[in-house]
Amino acid sequence: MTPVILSTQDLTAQFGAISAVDFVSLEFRQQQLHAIIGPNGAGKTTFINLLSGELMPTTGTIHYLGKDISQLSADKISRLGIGRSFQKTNIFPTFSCLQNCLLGAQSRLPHSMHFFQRASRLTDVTERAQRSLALCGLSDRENSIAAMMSYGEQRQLEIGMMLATEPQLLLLDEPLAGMGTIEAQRVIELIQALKQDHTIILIEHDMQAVFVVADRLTVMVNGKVIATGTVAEIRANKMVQEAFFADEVIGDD
Amino acid sequence: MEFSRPVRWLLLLAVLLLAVFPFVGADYYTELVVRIMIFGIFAMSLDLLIGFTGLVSFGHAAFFGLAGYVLAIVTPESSGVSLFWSLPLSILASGLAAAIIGWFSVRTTGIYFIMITLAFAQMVFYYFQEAVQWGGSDGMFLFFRPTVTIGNTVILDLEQNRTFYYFVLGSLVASLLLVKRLLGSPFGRVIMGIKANESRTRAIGYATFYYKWVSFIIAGMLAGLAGYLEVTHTGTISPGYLAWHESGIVIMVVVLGGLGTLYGPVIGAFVFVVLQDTLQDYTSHWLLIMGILVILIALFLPKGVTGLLDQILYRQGIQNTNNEDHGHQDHRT
Amino acid sequence: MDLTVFLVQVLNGVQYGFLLFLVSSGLTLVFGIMGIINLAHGAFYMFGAYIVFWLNGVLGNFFMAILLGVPIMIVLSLVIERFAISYLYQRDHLCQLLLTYGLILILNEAQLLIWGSDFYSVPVPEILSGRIALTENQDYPIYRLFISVVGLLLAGGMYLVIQKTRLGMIVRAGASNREMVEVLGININLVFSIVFSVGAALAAFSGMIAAPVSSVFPGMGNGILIVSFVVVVIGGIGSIKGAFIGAMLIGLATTFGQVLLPNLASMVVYALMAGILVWRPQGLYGRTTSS
Amino acid sequence: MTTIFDGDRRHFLTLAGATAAAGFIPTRFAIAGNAPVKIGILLPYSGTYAMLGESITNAFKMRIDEAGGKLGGRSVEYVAIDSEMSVPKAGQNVNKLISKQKADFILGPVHSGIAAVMAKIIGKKGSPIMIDPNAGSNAVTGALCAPNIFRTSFSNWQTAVMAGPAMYDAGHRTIITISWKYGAGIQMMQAGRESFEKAGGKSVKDILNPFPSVEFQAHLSTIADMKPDAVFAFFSGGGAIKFLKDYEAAGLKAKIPLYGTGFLTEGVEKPAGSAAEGVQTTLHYVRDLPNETNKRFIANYEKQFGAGKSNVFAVQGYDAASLLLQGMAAVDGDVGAQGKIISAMGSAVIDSPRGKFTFSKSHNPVQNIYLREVRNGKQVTLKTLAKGLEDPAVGCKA
Repeated sequence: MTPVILSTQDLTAQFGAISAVDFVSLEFRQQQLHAIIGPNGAGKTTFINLLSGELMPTTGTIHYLGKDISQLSADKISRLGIGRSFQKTNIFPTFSCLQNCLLGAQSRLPHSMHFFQRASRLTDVTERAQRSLALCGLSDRENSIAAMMSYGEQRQLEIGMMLATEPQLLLLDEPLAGMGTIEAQRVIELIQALKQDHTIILIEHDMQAVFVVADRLTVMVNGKVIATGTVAEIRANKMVQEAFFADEVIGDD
Repeated sequence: MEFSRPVRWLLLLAVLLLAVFPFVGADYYTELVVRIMIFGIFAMSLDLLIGFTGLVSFGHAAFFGLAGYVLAIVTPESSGVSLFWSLPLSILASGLAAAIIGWFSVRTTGIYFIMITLAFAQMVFYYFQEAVQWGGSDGMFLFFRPTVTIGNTVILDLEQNRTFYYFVLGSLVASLLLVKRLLGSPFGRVIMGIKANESRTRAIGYATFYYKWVSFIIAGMLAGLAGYLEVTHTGTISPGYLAWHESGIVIMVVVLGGLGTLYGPVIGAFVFVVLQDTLQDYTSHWLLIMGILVILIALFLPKGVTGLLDQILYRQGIQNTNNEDHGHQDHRT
Repeated sequence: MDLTVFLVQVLNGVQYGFLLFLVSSGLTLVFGIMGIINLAHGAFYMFGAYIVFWLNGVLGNFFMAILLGVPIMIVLSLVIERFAISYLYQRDHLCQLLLTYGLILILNEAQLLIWGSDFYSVPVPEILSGRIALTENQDYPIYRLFISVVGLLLAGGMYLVIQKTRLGMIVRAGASNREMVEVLGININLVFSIVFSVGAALAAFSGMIAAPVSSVFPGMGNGILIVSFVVVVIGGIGSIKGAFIGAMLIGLATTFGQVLLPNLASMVVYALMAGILVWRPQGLYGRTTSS
Repeated sequence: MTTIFDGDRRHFLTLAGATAAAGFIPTRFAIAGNAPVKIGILLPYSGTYAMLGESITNAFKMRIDEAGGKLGGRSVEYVAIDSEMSVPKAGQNVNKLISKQKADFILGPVHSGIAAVMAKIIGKKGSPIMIDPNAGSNAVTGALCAPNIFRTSFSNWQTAVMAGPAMYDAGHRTIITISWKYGAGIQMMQAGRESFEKAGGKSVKDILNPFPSVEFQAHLSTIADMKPDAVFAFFSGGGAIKFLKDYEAAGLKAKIPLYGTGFLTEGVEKPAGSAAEGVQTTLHYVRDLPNETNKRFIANYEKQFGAGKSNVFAVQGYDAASLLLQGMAAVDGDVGAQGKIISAMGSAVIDSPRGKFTFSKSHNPVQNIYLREVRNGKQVTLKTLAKGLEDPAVGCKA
C-alpha cells in the first residue's frame, strides 16, 4: 500500500445540536481514488468542507503529509496542494474559460501583489492554464464566457481551473450531479485520466460510476463512518446494504 | 482589463478635445471641466472598489476630504507649499486612513461592509466637524496653490488656471492609465476574481482579505489625489466634503457612468456636473428633477451611460459585446 | 457625577433609546426581511411629522391625527413600493442605495412644495402635558414617558407578531431566501408590499410621536436616518431584539458621550458601531449568513 | 501682480497671481445701460434654513418693487441658486453666478461657512459687489473684509456682546452657555461669555452640542445639577424650538432664566408657544420698534406673504435692497462704475425697519442692539442696550 497522504482523527462538525460530521477518523492513501458514499444528509459535503478549510472543525484534527492542517484557512490549504470542486458549480461566471484557469494557475505564484507587471507576460502561468484547459477538454472554448456554457462544460471547467492550481490531492464533490449520460461519460473518463497522477477523494451518488473508478470506498451515514474497504468488500457488507442501499435509489440525486 | 478598439479611439478623441478645450471654451466652462475631471478621478477610484473588487464603499468621501485637509493644514497663510512633498504627504495620509479603516471593514461583506465604511467615514467627518483648530464645520481656506519649482525655476505655475487645467488633465490621464495597468497585473486579475466569486478565489489559494485590503488602500490614495486637486482648485475644504451625502453622490456618479469600466465614471462625472449646472438655471427645485433622474437610472440604466454606449457601438446585446471584449483580450495574452 | 445625576442621565439615555427604537424598528424590518437598504426611511419619518402637524391642525386632536395619518402613509408607501421598490428585489444593494437616495431628494422637495419652509410645532396633547418633579431643579415631562411606553408596547407587540404569526414565521425563516418562502406557498410580493408599508408606517409613526417634542422642520429626517442605521447595524440586521438593544446602547452612549466626552460626543456613536462590527461583523443579534 | 486701486476710498486690493484674475475681468461693464441689472442670489431654499432664504428673497424683491422695480433706472433680473447649505458647493455656485450668469451683484448667503467662501472668492476677484443679508461670521467684515463686500445683517459679536451686561444687571452672577458647536455658535457664545465676565459675572460652564444635533436632554440635566443663575443660549430654527420646549418641559424655565441671542426666539414665537414666553434675547431688530419704516415694512410684507411672516431675516433682505438702490442711484445704473457705487454704498444711511443705520469702514452695520422679550407670542422691546454699536472688525486690513 502507498503511504498515507491525508488522515482525520475524530473529526467533528457540530451545528447546534446536530453533528453533521461525527468523530470521523479516516486515512487516505496516495495515488488512490477513495470515494465517499452515503445517503443525502450523511455529512459527506460537510466532511469535504472541513478538509478544504471552508469550515473549521468543532473538534478533531486533519493531517496532510504529516502536517496538522485542521486550523488552516481555505487559501492556505489550497496552497499546500489540495484542490477541490464544489457540489454546486463554483466558477467565475463572468470570466472566459481561459481566464478562469489563468486565475487558478496564477495562484501558484508566491504571491500576486504585483501591481505593474503585465499578467499577460507571465508565460508559464498562461501555459499552465492552457494545459489544464486542454486536460479538461475545453481547449477550443478558451474565449467563451463561463456563464454562457452548458452545465456539463461548466463542471469540466471547474475541474480545469482546479488542475491549474497543480494540486496533488483532489476533492471532488459530486462531479456528475445533474449531468446527462454523454456529459457524465466524459467526466468519468476525465477522472480516470486524473487518477493516473493524482490522489482523489470523490463524493458521488452515481454508484455505477463509483464502482468503476474507485479504489476504496467509505460509507457515511448520519455523520458517522459505518464501513471502509475495497469496492468488493463494501458490496459484500450486509450492514451497508441495510443502512444504505435499501432505501437509496442508485444513481438518483 | 483592455478597452475595446472603438472605446480606445473614443477615449483618445476625448483627451484631444479636453486638450484643446481651454482655447475654445469660455472661462466658466473651463472651470467646470476642471471640476468634472477632478470628480472623474474621484469616481474612478471608487470604481476600482465597486466595479472591480466588488466592495460597495459608502465612505469614500472620507479619503477625498482627508487629503484635502492635509494640504490645507500644511499650507501657511502666506505662501504655497511645494507639491513635491505635499502631494505625496496628502496621498499617504489618505492611504494610511484607508489602511486602518480597511483593516476592519474588509472583513465584513454586503450590507455590513456598506455600513461599517459609512460609520468610519462619519467618524472622520465628525472629527473635522468638531476640530475647532481646523475651522470646525466652516472648514479652512487654502490661500495659495502648491508650488512646483526646482531650485528657483518655476516648472508649473498652478496659480495660472490654464496651467492648472493641464495639470488636472494630466492627472486624469495618468490615473486612468495607472489603474488600467493595475487591472492588467496579476493583482488586478485577483481582485476581479474576488468580485466575480470571492469564496472561489479563496478556495484556489488567494488570501482574499489582503487583496481587498490593498485594493481599498489604493482606491483611498487615488481618492486622496482627487481631494488634493479639489482643494487646490477651490481653495477651500470643509467637513461637508466628507459627509455621507458626498459618498452617496459619488456612488451615484459611478453607476451613472457605468460600473467596472474605469472611463465610465468619468463620463458619469461629466453628465452629473453638467446636469446639475443646467438644471440649477431653470428651477431652484432642481433636486426634485435630480431625484427623479436618479430613480430612473436605478431602474432602467443599471449599466450606466457606457452600457448604453456599448449597445449603440455594437448594435447588439451587451452580453455579446462582453463576450467579444474578453475574446480580444485573451488573444493578446 | 453623584448618583442622582447619574440616574437622571441613565433615564435620559433610556428615553432617547426608546425614541430611536421607534424609528429603527421599521428600518430593521425592511432591511432584514426584504434585504432593502431604505435610505428614504428618514424622509418617511419627516413626512409623518408633517402629516400629524397638518391633521392635528385640521382635526384638533393629536390621537385622531395619528389614527388618520398612519393609513395615509401606508397608502403612500404602497404606491412607492409598487412603482419603484418592487423592481429592485432581485438587484444588488447598489441599485437600492441609488433608488432610495433619489426618493429622499423627491420627498424632501415634495415636503417643501406642500408645506413650505416654515418651522412648525405640534402641541403636546392636553392629558399628557403634565410634568413630574425629578430632582430639586429638574422635572420630567409626562409626554417623554409616554414615548417610552409607546416604544415598550411596540417592542412587545412586534415580539408577539414575530413569535406568533405567519408573518413572523417568515421573518424568522430568514426571508432573504425568496425560494424558501415561495416553497411555503406564500405570495412573496404581497408579503414584501406589506412589510415595506409597515416599515414606512413605523417610520412615519415615530415621526408623529416625536413631533410634539422635536418640532417639525424641513430636513428633520436626515439626522435621524444615519443614527437609526447605526442602531440597526449594531443590533444585527433584521433583529427586533437587536434593534432594541442597539437603540438603548446608542441612547446611553449619546447621553453619556455628551456629558463625559463633550469634544468627541458625536464620534462616540460611530466608534461604538465600528467597535461592535469589528467584534461581531454581523451585529449583536445578526444571522451569520453572507449576503 | 495686479493692483486694483479704488480711487474713491482708502482701500485697495492686491491680487496674488496676476493672471488668476486676468481671464475673469468681466466684460459686462460695457453692457448698454438698458439691459436689466442682474442680481445673483445664493440662499438656501431647501433644508432647515429654507425659511430664511425665502424671507430674505421676498423682502429684497419687495423693496425693489417699492422703488418702481428699477435699480438706477434699469430693470432688474434675478438669478437664484439654492445654496443647499452646502459649503463644498459654495465655490462653484458663486463662480456660476459670476462667470456664467454674469451677475452684477451677489446677494447671499445665510450660512457663515458659505459666507467665508464667498467673501474669499469675491473679495479676491475685486468684483462684483456682494451683499451679505444674514451670515454673521465675524470674518466676513473682519479678516476677509474687502471693499466690494457689504453686510446688512450683523456680526455674531454684535448680537451677543450686550447680553453679558444685560444678564449681570438683571442680578445674575453665574451663567452656563450652551450652543451648537459651529462657527456662528462659538462666536456668539464667546462674545456673550466675555462680556458677562467683563461685567463681573462668572461663566461656570460652556456646553457645545454637535451641530446639527437636537438631543439636549443630557445637557439639561447637567444644567439642573449645576444650578447657574442664568443660561445663555444660541440655537436657531428647528433646533431653537426644540431647545426652548425641552428647557420648559424640564421645568428649568421657571427656576433658571433663559437668555440668548435673538435667533433663539426670532421667527419661532408661534411654534415654540409658551416655551418662548419670557425668554429675553439681544438683537439688532425687534418687531415692535415704533418707527414708521418698520410699521410700513411689516404691513406691506405681511400683506404679500401672510400675517406674522415678517421677521429679522426679511428686514435684512429689505435693507440689502435699500443699500443697493442707493448705490445704483449714485451712478444712474452704470454698474461699470464700481468704485462710485462702493463709495455711495459705504456712506449710505439706511432707513431700516430696525432704525436708521450706517456702515463701518469694513462695511458692517453700525446699529442699535435691543433687549427683547417674548410676551404673548410677540417680541417686545425692553430697552436699547447699545446705540450705534460698531463691530471691532478684527483682522480687517483692507
